[in-house]
Amino acid sequence: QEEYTIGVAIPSATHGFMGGLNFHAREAIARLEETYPQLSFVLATSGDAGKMVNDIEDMVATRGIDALVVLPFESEPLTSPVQAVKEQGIWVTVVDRGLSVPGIEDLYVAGDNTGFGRVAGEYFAENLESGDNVVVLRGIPTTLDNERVDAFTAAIDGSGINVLDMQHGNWNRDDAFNVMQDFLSKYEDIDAVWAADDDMAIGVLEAISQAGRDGEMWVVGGAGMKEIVKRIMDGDPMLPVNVTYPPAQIATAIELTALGLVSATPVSGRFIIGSQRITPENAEQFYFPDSPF
Amino acid sequence: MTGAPILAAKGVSRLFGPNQVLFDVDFELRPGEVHALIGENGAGKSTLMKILGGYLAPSSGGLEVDGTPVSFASHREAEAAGVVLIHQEFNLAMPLSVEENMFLGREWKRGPFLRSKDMQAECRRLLARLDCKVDPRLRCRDLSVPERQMVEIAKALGQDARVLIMDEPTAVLTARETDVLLEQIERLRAEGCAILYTSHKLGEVARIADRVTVLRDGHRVACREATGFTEHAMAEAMVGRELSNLFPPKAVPGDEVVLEVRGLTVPGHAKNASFRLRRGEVLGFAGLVGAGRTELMEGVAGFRDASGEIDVFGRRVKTGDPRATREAGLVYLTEDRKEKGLLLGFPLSQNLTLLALDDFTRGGVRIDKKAEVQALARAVKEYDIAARDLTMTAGGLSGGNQQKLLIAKTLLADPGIVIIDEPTRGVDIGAKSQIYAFIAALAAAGKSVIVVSSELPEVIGLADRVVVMHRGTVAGEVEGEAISESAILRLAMGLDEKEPEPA
Amino acid sequence: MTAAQTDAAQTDTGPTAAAPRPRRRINLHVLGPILALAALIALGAFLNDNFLSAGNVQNVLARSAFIGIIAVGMTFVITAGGIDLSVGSMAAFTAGITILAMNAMIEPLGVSVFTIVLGMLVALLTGLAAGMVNGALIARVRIEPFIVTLGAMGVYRSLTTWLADGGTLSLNFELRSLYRPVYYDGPFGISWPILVFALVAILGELAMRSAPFGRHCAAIGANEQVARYSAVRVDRVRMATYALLGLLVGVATIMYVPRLGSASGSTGVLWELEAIAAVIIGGTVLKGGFGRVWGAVVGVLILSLIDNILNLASIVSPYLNGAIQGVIVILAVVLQRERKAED
Amino acid sequence: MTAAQTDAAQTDTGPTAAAPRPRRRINLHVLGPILALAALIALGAFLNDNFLSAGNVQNVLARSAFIGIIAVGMTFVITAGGIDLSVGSMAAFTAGITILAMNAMIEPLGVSVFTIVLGMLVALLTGLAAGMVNGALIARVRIEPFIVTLGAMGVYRSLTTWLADGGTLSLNFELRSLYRPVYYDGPFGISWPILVFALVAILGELAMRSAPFGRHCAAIGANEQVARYSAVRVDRVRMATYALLGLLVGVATIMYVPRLGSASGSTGVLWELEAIAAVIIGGTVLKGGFGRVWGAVVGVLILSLIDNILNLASIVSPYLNGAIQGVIVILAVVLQRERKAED
Ligand SMILES: Nc1ncnc2c1ncn2[C@@H]1O[C@H](COP(=O)(O)OP(=O)(O)OP(=O)(O)O)[C@@H](O)[C@H]1O
Ligand SMILES: Nc1ncnc2c1ncn2[C@@H]1O[C@H](COP(=O)(O)OP(=O)(O)OP(=O)(O)O)[C@@H](O)[C@H]1O
Ligand SMILES: [Mg+2]
Ligand SMILES: [Mg+2]
Repeated sequence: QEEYTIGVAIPSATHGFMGGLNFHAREAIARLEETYPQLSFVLATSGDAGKMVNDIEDMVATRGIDALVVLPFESEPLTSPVQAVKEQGIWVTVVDRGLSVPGIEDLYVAGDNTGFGRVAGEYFAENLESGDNVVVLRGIPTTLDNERVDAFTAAIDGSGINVLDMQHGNWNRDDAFNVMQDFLSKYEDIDAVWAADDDMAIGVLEAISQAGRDGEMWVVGGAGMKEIVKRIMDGDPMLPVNVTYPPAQIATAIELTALGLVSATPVSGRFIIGSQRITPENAEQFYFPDSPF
Repeated sequence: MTGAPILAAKGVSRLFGPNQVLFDVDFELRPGEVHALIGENGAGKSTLMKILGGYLAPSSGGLEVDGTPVSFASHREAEAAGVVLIHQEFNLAMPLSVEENMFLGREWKRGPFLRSKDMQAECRRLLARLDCKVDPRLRCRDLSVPERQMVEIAKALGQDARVLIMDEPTAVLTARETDVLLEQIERLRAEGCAILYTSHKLGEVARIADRVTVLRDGHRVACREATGFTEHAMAEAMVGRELSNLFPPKAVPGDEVVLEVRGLTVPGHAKNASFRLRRGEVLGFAGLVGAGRTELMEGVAGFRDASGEIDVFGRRVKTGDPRATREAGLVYLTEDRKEKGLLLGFPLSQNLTLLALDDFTRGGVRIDKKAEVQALARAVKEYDIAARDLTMTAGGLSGGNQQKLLIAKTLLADPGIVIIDEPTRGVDIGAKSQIYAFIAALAAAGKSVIVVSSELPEVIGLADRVVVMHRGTVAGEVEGEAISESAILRLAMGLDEKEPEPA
Repeated sequence: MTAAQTDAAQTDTGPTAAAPRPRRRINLHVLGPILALAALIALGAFLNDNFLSAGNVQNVLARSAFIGIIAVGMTFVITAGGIDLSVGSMAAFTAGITILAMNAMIEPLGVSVFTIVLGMLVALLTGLAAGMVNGALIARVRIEPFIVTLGAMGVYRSLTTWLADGGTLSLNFELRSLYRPVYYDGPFGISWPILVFALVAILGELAMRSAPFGRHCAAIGANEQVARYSAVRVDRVRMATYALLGLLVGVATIMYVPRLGSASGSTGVLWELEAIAAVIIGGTVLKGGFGRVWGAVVGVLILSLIDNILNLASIVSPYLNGAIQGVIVILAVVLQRERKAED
Repeated sequence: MTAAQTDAAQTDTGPTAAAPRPRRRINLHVLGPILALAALIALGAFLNDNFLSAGNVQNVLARSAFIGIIAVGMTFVITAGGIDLSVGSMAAFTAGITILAMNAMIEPLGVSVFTIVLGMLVALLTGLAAGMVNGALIARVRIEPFIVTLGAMGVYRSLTTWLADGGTLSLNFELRSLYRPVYYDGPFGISWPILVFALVAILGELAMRSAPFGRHCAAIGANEQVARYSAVRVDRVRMATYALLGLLVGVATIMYVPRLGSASGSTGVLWELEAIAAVIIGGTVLKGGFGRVWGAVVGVLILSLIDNILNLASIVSPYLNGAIQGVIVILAVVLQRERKAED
């Protein structure tokens, strides 16, 4: 039986979503190593694009990987290095953030950033009146944050909803808490908040409750953190819905890649996992109490 | 010996903040003369020298070089005019090597690169002239205080100066090195170099100077030919009053042994040293530079790793623990004022109380600042520290006054045993006799004092008993009437070796 | 010149005669940070009416408390010639351990004030222990503080991530409701973090100015040799600065945990830089030898206010916030720049 | 006690025997970083057969080049008693400007080597200018270097984000293909970054050891007053250290851009810490006065190797990588810890 090594390169767990992603990656690896003794894995987590390229180089040079599963830290800088990997005949699976040159990867598994912003925006457009005020907490300035915000803005376009302010909460609870505190000082009238990420939503909720303005506005986060999903299940009026952006996509990608190596199943292609709206009705199916996210 | 002055000051005054330290001073220096500048601590000698050397600007008045008025914008211009100053306080970058320091800012280059070999050779040559065998590659930090002074002098000698200004170059030197230096000065004089020189060792001044200028409180009070100017007359001119006997009568020590050191070895510096100190005794420690007296005493006081036995007031003290040693009642006054003695950037009061801070602490947490200020006021009076402004920093004091502050600081801890390393380094003759009086008074009050000094007269004049060290070992001891310069020197040079030195 | 000379002539009576007349000029060094703070407050009030509202002031002060408390400790470390890069990750680690400990104590002790008090104790002890490890490596093993604390920063940060399994450690929900008032409430309508911060700052200022500890720190930072020769227990004092800082990180954590009830690998990121920046903005000398606790407090407030003002006044692209922050930080220090060396 | 005395007896001949004996012991200070590096190499070779393969060695060396080149410049800054926290964001900014400039030059000049050479010039000039701004603020306006460069760090980082409009600045794809060999290829099968790094390191070592510049830096770091009195042009030299560092950031950027072909707000994050850590691991004194360029090179290699080894032996949870790194960094410095002050 032939032995294979699969390299997995993902960003390190710097915020909730990436924590979840790390968790699912390690779960999947453990599961697959159990099932397929001929498979071994190299998992590298990196804090920036340069480090990720280093990690990939190391995997190729010293571990002789047969397949690479990569969630590019950023698309642009990873494009050439991944292309170089591909040119050495190594299977490439790209997750979540596409490379800037199409057609390099054998398999593409991704969430849908545009959808993520659009689904949220549609909910705002449906549930707010013209003239209502919203504030937005953005993530770390990145291309994908831009995509989400652009899609959100496009979705509420024409609805007459007023975006009072947008600031970066950096997908971080503490930063979001501070920014929301200041929004609350600054604006008398806020009807809804788009927090774009559940870590930030936690900070936002806390700031709202501190200001005693719980009844005035609702909050939409994103990515389906378990605590938030639980509160949606429980019908919390401040958290009417959420939008999925499943960290488990990495598990799907790793599994498909493994399958492609050990069996003859053709697995190449594109798998886009659309963003869905989580509502109190369907929340049950998005609730994973064991995940760290 | 006549001829136009090569460098002159005309009506120079200088203020520091509101304090005027020089008043309308005229001064001139002729080629081929050694001109001595003497005065009490804080009289303004260093200040005048810094003005002549371009390091300070006069507040009013001006300088002339070869009869033409100049104003040095910086010492760089002064150096370009051939005026070189050796500072009273060391002007060496301690982490740098001797060679790097000597050529700092005027390195020899070949293309873009340094000629290290040549510079080292030159360095050795300059040091050899001073009979100093320091390896140019050593870092200045690793040199002893006298060695550093030699490096400073060598650095200045290497600059081909027309005017060489030396601010107390011999304060940290022993007699032998002083001789070497004075020879060099004579050589330079013969070459036509003008030399301005200060020292509190008036014997030296009488020996070498052609002319003497006396400063008192910033005023020039005398300027005359040196011939016929006796040491005694100089001292009187400086102090402005009659000087009594320099050394006070010696006290009679008791019998109780308060400090007993047995077989103390300070690795690399002193080996197997044993001595004892009695209550009320002044014990002298003599030896040539590098004999290891300082290191031995630092070992006794706990500042260096040492092995051996130290009993302070009958109690065994752990070696290498300065705090425990101090609590047992022994304090050490360092010879290295700038690096180990004072925090130059700190106010006088904080320097004064640092060692005895516990005594100024109420309830274990609050420093009684009023008491500190009072203590400072007392110390300034008692030790005659010339500080015009009690809130100034220690760095603003003149060298001799820093030394007095250091003594005040050490004695404030009210120790039973004091080890004083070079007690009168840079101190004027009036203050010297004061310090000697303190030492005698301490002994009379039942305290015990060890005086480590490179000035033999000092050791002889103060001590009841003198331990002489030679190359890290105790070479012998002389006591009472037997104490004499020649006896000490014989031991110090290893001529009376008790045991043959191992190869 | 004549005026000066007359003046000098008066002091002519003798070098020692003059009484201890304190020569105090208006000192920009001292006023610098306060002026900067005042300017920022004026700017904030000008830009937004709510800036001086009780709510906003409380918010800013309370959120300054964490870094403020840490900055007070950092002042001693820096004054004694050290540095500590690990405080941010140490805070994350301490918060993680505290949360785990509290959650574990629910089983035997129930959701009670007692659990919370024990949890606080855990926070203090963890912080203290972490600080002492840093201190021991620096003062006893004599490793460069920059390296020790850089290493510790990596260690604590990744231990926290590992404890949280890459995610977030959350305090039990009921316990959190009980604990919450420690961040949000307090006596006389002033929240606890503000009070604790004020207390720590006052004690710190006293310790720096009027206690032997502060004096010893400054002496060590100015010249370690001199301090040693003045019978200061250099190693012990140095060790104590790091231990104190660790303890204060524990105190900060006690206030931090009830705020959001969680800790993760990204808790406290860059707190070390903010704390060090605050200390230096406040006039403490980075190379040691001089420290000013109140300056650090002002520094922290300046940094918090910059953020607050940028949020309250949406003047520019949020992308440029960092640039504006940077410029203001530099400006805040311009006033107290080093005097010309010739002085 | 007896043992100690025996020991002492043996050194009997020691302390005094030889006269001008240069007191040089086998110096762990000097060997420390090299020993640590050797240990890491041995560990790597033991863990993985491919570790010493040409490919891996090339990879590690080439990627060390960016921080390595910067660390050489940082050595001078730190030796002269300064610090620069802005290098990482300065690299991001320089890369951004370079990419924008190159893209803009395609229109008039086409996808040609000329465009690339001009782009390189832009990188060098941008780096130099940024370094000179830092230097001017520090040496002429006399603001604390920590604050200046912390401020600059914020400014450059957010300017880069702003230039990239929150996203990524990308080099034109064709231009990138042309430029790519500058990172990946080179003469004799050695890639350019390695050669440039080696050249910079050698020149740096020469400048530190054998040119007046290095001595002047050390003198300024040791005692600014002394340096000033010794006719060293303190301000000019200090300024030059920052300008040199800026220029070297430019050089590093020239190698960096062809590697990733893009720049964003997160480019070069934490490079400053890595560069400073490398410098200090290499034995340079953080407070200034003593610098060792080759030490910084060894330090950079140590840091790169730690990453490399962690990748090639997946021993532990990746969450703990940071902890292992931290511990190794501390260990690498233990050998060259400060001597007991008594020494
Ligand atoms: N930088 C300064 N700031 C304030 N006062 C100063 C400064 N430098 C010197 N002084 C004061 O000027 C006076 C003269 O000092 P100077 O150093 O010239 O004395 P000196 O004659 O060299 O004394 P010594 O023999 O002790 O070296 C002293 O009172 C001293 O306190
Ligand atoms: N024979 C020797 N050869 C080389 N170096 C020596 C020798 N003896 C001592 N030294 C070194 O010379 C330095 C001189 O020490 P130091 O001058 O402080 O001793 P000392 O007896 O206290 O002299 P002084 O108090 O006059 O300066 C020490 O660092 C010591 O290690
Ligand atoms: Mg003087
Ligand atoms: Mg001595």
